[in-house]
Amino acid sequence: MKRVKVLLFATLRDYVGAASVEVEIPPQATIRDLEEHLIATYPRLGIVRNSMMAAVNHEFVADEQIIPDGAEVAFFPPVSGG
Amino acid sequence: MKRVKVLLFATLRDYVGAASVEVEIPPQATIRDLEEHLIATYPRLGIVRNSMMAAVNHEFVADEQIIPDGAEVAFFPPVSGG
Amino acid sequence: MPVSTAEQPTVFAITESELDLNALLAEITLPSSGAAALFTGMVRGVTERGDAHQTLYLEYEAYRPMAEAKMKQVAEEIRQRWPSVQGIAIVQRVGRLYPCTPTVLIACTAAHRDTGVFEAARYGIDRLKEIVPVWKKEVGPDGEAWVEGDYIPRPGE
Amino acid sequence: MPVSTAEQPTVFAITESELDLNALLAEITLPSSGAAALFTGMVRGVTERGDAHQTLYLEYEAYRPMAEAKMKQVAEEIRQRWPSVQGIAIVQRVGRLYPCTPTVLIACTAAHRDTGVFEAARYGIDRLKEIVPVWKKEVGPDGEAWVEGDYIPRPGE
Repeated sequence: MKRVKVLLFATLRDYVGAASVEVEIPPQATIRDLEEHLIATYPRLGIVRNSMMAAVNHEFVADEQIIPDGAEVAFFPPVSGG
Repeated sequence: MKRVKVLLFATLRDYVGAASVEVEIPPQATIRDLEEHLIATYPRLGIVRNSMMAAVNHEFVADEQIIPDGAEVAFFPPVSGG
Repeated sequence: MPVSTAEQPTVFAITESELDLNALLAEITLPSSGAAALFTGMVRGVTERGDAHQTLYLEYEAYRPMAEAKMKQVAEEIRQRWPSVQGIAIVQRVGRLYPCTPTVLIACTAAHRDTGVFEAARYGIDRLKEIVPVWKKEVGPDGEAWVEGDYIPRPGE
Repeated sequence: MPVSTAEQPTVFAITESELDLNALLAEITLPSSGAAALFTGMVRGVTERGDAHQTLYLEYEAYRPMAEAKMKQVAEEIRQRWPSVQGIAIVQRVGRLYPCTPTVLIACTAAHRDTGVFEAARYGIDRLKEIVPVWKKEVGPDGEAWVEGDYIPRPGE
């Protein structure tokens, strides 16, 4: 298992109740695995399951992306700036 | 004859050597008459004869326009602001 | 600086002062405005297109009352073409202006950005360069010359 | 506020401070620049399109390092599409912002106005709203709600 810090923004932060959480995941875990783990731990995240976006090291990534060691991982809803 | 004050801008002012001149014109004189009168008096204006523009009371006018009494008349080259 | 009703603010002016984009934008922003497109022209110290040359400064002059009347007309033309435009500012600075200095501002506000603000601002500067009586003399290392316009407005335009 | 070489200035920033259009324009004006197109978004206190409503204020937040990286990317995309663009500024203000306040600025300079500055600024705001991680919560008389985006970037976009 490895430890990864996950940043959360906007609705996702509200649903989790924290701007970041630390989770333990298997070494080969993907973004989808991490997402499922978070939804299992914070069930309200299920509400936005279909619109959760993930970034690794400031890049948008696919669900199948394996999370690299020491990566900065973030989950957030579609952006609404401007 | 009536007296009309003519405002001049940019190249036209340079060619006449004054920002405005007063001229005597017949009561039914048109813009073209006034233009010819000015060119006769200030021959350098002939250089820009084909690009002289006229305004009466802040509106672009045709050469055939008769100059109304008490009008504000201006001659200038095509505009180049911005 | 003439300003119309608060409902649909129109600011148009010939000025010798520095253009203050922040203040002008505030003047044309309504509570229902969500988007603004602004155009500014600046004095080029270096011109590469066409006859490449350097410019020390430009000297602008205006036929002020007619220029303001024609700016008002440009604003009216914008409102006819883009009815969703809310506020309009059209300001031409005159006097001696050095490279990098903003010389002219056209700004339009609207509720949303997809209702013509960009096109309206573009139209505004194009029209200003056609019908607003302002002229500039260019002063460069080798002397000075009036910049020639090329648009001939129709009577009444 | 990261700034690239003086040759082709690129300013991009997330800031809590008031947007200063005058200063930002000056930062992206080169001696060869003659035209600038700027877009700003403002907080609407009154919205009529769609679900008509009032807004007391917006609360913006950003994923700051990624937002700045994506702003840089938007600037690069602009330069690829409009090579004549000289300077680019992309600034998003965050925090609590009240009606009529400018929230975002996209500005592009070029030698001449007919070389894509308007299109480049329009592209810039469109892309910012697609890929720059910023979110806003709207607070109105009847409560608050996050504003929902609708664009899903592709991996690596």
